Amino acid sequence: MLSEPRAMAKHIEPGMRVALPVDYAGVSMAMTRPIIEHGAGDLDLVCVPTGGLQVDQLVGAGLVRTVETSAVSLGEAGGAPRFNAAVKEGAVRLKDATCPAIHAGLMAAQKGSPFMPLRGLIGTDLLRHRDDWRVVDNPLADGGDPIVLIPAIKPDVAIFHVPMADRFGNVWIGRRRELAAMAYASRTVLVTVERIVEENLLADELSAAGVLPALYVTAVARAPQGAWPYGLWGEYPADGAEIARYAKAARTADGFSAYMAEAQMEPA
Amino acid sequence: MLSEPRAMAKHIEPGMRVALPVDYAGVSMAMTRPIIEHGAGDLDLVCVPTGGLQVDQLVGAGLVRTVETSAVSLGEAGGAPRFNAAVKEGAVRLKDATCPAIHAGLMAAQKGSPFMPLRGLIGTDLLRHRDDWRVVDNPLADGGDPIVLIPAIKPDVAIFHVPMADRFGNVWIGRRRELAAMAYASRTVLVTVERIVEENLLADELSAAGVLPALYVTAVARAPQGAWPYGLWGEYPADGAEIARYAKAARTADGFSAYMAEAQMEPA
Amino acid sequence: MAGVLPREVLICTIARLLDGVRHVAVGASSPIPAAGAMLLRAMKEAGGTIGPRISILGSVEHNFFTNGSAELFDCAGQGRIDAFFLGGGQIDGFGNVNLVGTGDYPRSSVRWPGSFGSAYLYFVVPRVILFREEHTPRVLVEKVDFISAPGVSQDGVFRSGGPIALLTGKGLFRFDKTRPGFHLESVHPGHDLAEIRQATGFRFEHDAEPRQTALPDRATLDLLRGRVFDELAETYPEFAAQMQRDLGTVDA
Amino acid sequence: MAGVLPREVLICTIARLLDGVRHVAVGASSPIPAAGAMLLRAMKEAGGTIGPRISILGSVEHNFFTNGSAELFDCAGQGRIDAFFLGGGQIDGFGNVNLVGTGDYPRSSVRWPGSFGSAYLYFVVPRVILFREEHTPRVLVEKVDFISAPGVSQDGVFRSGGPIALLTGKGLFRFDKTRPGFHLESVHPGHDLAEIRQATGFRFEHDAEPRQTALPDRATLDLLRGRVFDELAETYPEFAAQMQRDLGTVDA
Repeated sequence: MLSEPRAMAKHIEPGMRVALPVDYAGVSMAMTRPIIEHGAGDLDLVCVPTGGLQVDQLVGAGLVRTVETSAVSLGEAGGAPRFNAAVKEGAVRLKDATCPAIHAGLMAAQKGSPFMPLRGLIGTDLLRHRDDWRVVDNPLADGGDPIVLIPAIKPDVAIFHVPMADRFGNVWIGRRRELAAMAYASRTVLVTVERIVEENLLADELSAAGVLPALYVTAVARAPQGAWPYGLWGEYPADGAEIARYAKAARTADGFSAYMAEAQMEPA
Repeated sequence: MLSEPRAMAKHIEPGMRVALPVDYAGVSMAMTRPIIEHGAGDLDLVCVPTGGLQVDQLVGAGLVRTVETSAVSLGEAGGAPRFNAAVKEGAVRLKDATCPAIHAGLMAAQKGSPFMPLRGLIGTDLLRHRDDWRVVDNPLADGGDPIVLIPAIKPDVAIFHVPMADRFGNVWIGRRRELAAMAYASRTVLVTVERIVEENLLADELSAAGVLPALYVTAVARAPQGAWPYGLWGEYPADGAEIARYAKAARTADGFSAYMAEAQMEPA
Repeated sequence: MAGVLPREVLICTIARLLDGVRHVAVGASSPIPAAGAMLLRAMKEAGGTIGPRISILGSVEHNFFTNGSAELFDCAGQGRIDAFFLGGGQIDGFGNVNLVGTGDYPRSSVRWPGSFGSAYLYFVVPRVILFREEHTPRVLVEKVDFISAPGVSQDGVFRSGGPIALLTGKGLFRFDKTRPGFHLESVHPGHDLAEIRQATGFRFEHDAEPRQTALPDRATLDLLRGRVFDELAETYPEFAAQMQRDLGTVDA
Repeated sequence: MAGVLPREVLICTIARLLDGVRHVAVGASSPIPAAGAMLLRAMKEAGGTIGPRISILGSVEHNFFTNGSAELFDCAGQGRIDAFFLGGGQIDGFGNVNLVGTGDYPRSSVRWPGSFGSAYLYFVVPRVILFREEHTPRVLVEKVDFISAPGVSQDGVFRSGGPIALLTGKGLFRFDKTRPGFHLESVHPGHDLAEIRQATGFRFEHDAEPRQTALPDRATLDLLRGRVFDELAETYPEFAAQMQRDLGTVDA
């Protein structure tokens, strides 16, 4: 089960649906370049529930067919330049969503259900552009009461980064339970970690409470500072200057290519 | 927010819907006698997802109107005597369920949704006797594909026991996340704990991972050995002899009354 | 065969029925199914391959779940549980299971605990093994009084799982969902067809001369009585101790 | 009033709009709404009562959630969040909010990040405060190009929440969902009705002579510049530092 990022990237095949976490939950930036090197394209990204740097770089590298998301941005560093350019050019297909709709779709997959109902959404242009979402009258009401059904989201692959895993493949996700939701819903789960610990994380109730069990994990690779330039909760803060440097460089396709070609793949 | 069991029992009013956890998740046996002394009846119990000693004692005390559950038993000690007698006499109304249906109903409440879909169930006599469950054709399928919709379960009160809480009302539930599900779904949440700790359980990522935040907690009371004679995960095992002693005593209504009247309310 | 306990035959039969599964879930008070799963794992590992993952509900040692009691059902719904065991106060010839009680529901004359997760798991776990040591007309009935979980479903009902076999203290039946019904596959040592007919309340298919349930070979028995009983003792100490006592009474 | 910064007026106005809430959620990069919530809490506590619980998304200090990024929405769906803030690239006179982009969707000429949770929270949080400092015809438009979240819903659509006010750098509007539309409630110091008319792309109701937005009294200002700025500095250090610098330029 122990692997390394380049080997893990080989799990990704063209046309796969790939789930990626929100910027503060634990983005495996360490996987970004290996995925790009591996080169499998036509990916359908699912941002859980929003995307940033990693999504922008995969789009910039031309690997992305659709983006299902509630938002894509670089936070304080502004809009996501390659994503926004691709939107303007029509180079990626958008499946604009709202955060709880993404969560609902994953929850449906987690539960083995074909859909989950979700309040809200009615009257939005999000709903108008989503032919996979369905409005029905609540069958448990006396009539009327329209409600939206979100179909199950079943990613082929989920990829994220967390502080630690044990030798048995148990992964410590702490309170970032959207990572568990992604894993439950996905067929293949690739995790990078700051460190591998010797003890079984399930053996102690305190650590077990924050564990995604090995049962759901396909492969784990050690990647110190693996979320950089994003931060990792409880470990290190985001490197705002580096994200801003990327944002500036990636305003043009050439600038993006130059940035990505830099040898430096680790924090300074 | 810090209270004690008798004061907490006063939150329970006649006719309320009360959620109680499965025997191994953390049953607040320390609340059982205070609830019986308090005497609010016509309770609609929701077992999450099965019940045992506490349910049997509340039924035996005549406080229970309906029991929604996937099972009631005393485990190794056999059937639940007062519950089974009440069933035979028709003294409690049954809402027989299956474990994931209880979880689905709570999840619907957690999500603010009117229902959750659930596979299975079709062709069972459980479904035949549940007029609150509804079969619809899956609106996302091309036709046919019947599926059951479970309405939201919104308990008035949830009651459980865990190892610890902090002074701010944050409650440590570890990996027993059905306790969180109960709390999310319920209006009032009453928790007994082995101990109150000084440090803020949310301040450390390791302990925070297993915390039900104070946001969802109405009151906390210290009750050492509060699950006894049930065990508490990570703390102490069940007292099988005591459960067997109860099972034997409660075969008759008189035996039950004699048992409950015993002064001893703590483990020997 | 002298020297093999009836429960050892059951355990070895379960190991055979589980062959090929990746993940098997076992109920909290099910030592024989757990032993079968552990035996399969030990056999696979002795053969140099990977054995099944075993989740024992309610056990701390074998609890691989961290998302509360809903996780087993989620896990099954995701297709991550290949095999599960169901007992039943009544089991009928159509594979229907009754875990609720006898007589007129809801005022059952005999009330059993309840359906637990059966009404869901029976639909979504590919290999459900019906297991009940007691083999009497009281348990194996023509028609259950209450359907906790149906053996088969109508066309068009989502169903990725269901019963594959019924194992009792007397024999092993295979379930044929196309008929639907049971076929007596083998008779355990010390029992015979006539006895099974008398003890079974439903009609079943059988060969003219049903074969005897296969007995474990020496290597299997050694694994069982060694590693597996040791593992079993961690979770089911009383059962393991009883088995050791029973072994003392036979020519093992 | 000399000595009160425009952003202090905004913060104090937000505190007033939040009066009575038990739990307010604030976005990750929303220092002014967060300051308003913190000010209300400080005022309540100074008055001997309990202030609102404040959840700041993405903050570690003010993160009371332990169930991942879905918990905010669950919590709102449970009715446990009384107030929330929404910005918007465009906001129109019907309270519709556009967080997606301008021009023909999906090939937006200007693309903003996206709708985030607005398409849900706007429906279920009772007091949504629309907050955008920029008050221009570019932002406050007659009709949004894309409805991320609608200001009002048709009868029969489940809706327990929605907009109550729109606060900008120039003034405060109340939302009347029965018309539906905005009513200019007050004008911030240094601005006037004519300016607001010119800067607003949608029609709105107003009194002939709108009153000026209420200014904080000395006690409130002391709380704000003391305890609240200290609290704010933990989560929004740059914003708090900027406020301190700005304060140095006025007669405070």
